[in-house]
Amino acid sequence: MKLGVFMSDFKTGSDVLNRLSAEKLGIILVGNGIYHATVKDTGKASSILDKSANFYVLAEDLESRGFNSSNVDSRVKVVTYGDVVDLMFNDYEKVIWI
Amino acid sequence: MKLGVFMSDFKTGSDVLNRLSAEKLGIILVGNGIYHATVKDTGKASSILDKSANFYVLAEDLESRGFNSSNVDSRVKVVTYGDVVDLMFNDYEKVIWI
Amino acid sequence: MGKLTIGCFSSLVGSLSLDFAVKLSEAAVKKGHSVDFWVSSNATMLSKKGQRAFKDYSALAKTLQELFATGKFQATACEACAEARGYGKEDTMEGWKRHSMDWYLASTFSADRVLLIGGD
Amino acid sequence: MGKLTIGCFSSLVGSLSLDFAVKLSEAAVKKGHSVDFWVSSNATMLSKKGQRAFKDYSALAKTLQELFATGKFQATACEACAEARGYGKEDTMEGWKRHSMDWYLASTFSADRVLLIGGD
Amino acid sequence: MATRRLAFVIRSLPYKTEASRLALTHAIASQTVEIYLEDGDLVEPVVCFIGDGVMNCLKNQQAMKNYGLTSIEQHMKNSLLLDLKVLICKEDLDKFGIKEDALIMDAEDIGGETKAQIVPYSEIQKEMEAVDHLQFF
Amino acid sequence: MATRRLAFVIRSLPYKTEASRLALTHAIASQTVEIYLEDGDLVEPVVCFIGDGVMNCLKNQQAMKNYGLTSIEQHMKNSLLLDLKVLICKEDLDKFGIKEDALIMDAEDIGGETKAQIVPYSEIQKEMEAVDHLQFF
Repeated sequence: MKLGVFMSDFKTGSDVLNRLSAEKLGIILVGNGIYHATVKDTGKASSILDKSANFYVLAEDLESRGFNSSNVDSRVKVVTYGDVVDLMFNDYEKVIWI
Repeated sequence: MKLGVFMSDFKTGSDVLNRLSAEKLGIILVGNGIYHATVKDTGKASSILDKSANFYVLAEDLESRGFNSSNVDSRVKVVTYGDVVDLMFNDYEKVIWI
Repeated sequence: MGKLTIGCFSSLVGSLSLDFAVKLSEAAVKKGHSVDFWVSSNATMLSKKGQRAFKDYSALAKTLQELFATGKFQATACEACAEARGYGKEDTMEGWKRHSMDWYLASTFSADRVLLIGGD
Repeated sequence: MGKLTIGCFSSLVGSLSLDFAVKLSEAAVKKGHSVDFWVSSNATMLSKKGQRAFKDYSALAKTLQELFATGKFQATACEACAEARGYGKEDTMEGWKRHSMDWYLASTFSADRVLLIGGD
Repeated sequence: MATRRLAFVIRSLPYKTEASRLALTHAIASQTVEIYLEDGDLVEPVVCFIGDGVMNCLKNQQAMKNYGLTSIEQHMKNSLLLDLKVLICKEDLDKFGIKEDALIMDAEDIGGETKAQIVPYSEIQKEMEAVDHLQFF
Repeated sequence: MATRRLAFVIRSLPYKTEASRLALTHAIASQTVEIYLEDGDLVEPVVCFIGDGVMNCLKNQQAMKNYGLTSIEQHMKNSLLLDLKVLICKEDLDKFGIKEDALIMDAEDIGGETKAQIVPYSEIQKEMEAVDHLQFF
């Protein structure tokens, strides 16, 4: 399946994400999920970025928390709400929120 | 200080708890904190029970989730709401909820 | 153009998840899609009439009214969830419907995409 | 006998934290202590009049009325938090007061114990 | 005449949030959905418990006694009574050392005939691929 | 005439919940508490950021632009403007690699004179011991 996952938290949900498998996987970092794209804990980027997937982060949620695209890990693409709608309808058949 | 800590979650809060130091420390497991007293993950009891503290678990929250005192780790004492009130007023000067 | 059904169970203020859901609806409608919006549990607060707008809180009433006006957006609150919180029919913001949970299930039947935003 | 001030910021249904706070108040009053109870944010839902009791939801109105009757329990909801959620004065359950946040701070001044239950 | 299949995947612990309760009550609501649909059209739910979510399936939940609240156990039984497909992840049960006899596996006491099934995660993954829409609670 | 000291310890990330916002607005409310108290009596707050909570202290929060919502940044500045004591845990900043110039350290732009202080966790522990009541957000 082509699965889009909204990742909305920083501390929980990785266990669920790690087990998911999909032919095509997109991970959209929203809400406090944006810290996965921006924060290094003792120098190390979030382990979820090691998953084989396309990564996106919502610009509005990034900016609200004091970050901008220059803080974002190179594996992650910054997107807007409009882009998210297109991803949902064009790139993924199923979408979940964790 | 004499500190009572209400631990209300299973997945978060351990980082905060680990750093706290107190001359006398009481940890009262409530809500989803009760899983620390009852659940072994791959055979291992929750690491918070290794902390040097007095441990309590609220009977009502234990029972609501399908457990009883026979499931509780031997380091943890089962208490009622009335007992909790006495602990708060008699044994600890400050109380926090995490 | 497609149909998106959003189920939202999060609380009004304190979690920005409802803001996310409303902004996503706005973006979808702007691109010509239609949106069914279901609120259950604490998210039924979104359907409450007379929320006062403070700058410390997200105020979504105006955006919702604009969305209703497009004709491509319908929103329904879980009736029992609302009643349990003391919101009667007369407390419901204009444009909102109240139904039981089967409305949400029925909406997913014809949806191209379903997004359930589950909990705080 | 002591005074306990409880601040509760959690939501009504969905989190049992408010149930905990009310049950703790009950136990404290039963032992002769007095309790000041402050609700802010989503917990202001607790002060809403007319909540219908369903078995799927915790219904705390009755316990609160019994607590008020003891004279050892007072409860206050954050006024701005309530207004932001569309609860006017007329929506407030009997026995409850509405004040700004300084009421809570003042209550802690003379409290022997303060328990802040912070968030969902 | 068509059937749309919806998965309700429960990964949350009970009671802290309403997530698991809402998953079950919404899944059950599929039974009355025809009032909104054409004749013969159906919405068919499958309920899956994974991760911490398996704790929802423990027997003897005393939420009514202690908090005056319908237990998740009761909702599980109602789901089975209405013949909903309920899957519980075997690996997660094993991880927590939970045995089948500790679980709500049937609703025989209220006249139900359908049983919950303990299955490997791979079976749940297959269901997630087979359904039309996925929801995580 | 007495002073009661209250600690507001913020360990939560901003925006997902209202926790950090409420901590700051309640701490600020200490400034008007005298209407309920005897002359000369005071409630004095100290605000401490630990763990993930240090993320609340980042500059350039665009919550107003994106969500029409007062930012936590604004509440931080209001706290400093009112001369509240604000402590930020050094070890946690180091852990996340956050430098002082990325933080809201003062409210000079709105006329404030008090600065936030970056201190080791041991200092925060001392505050927790010194205050009359502790609250974790």
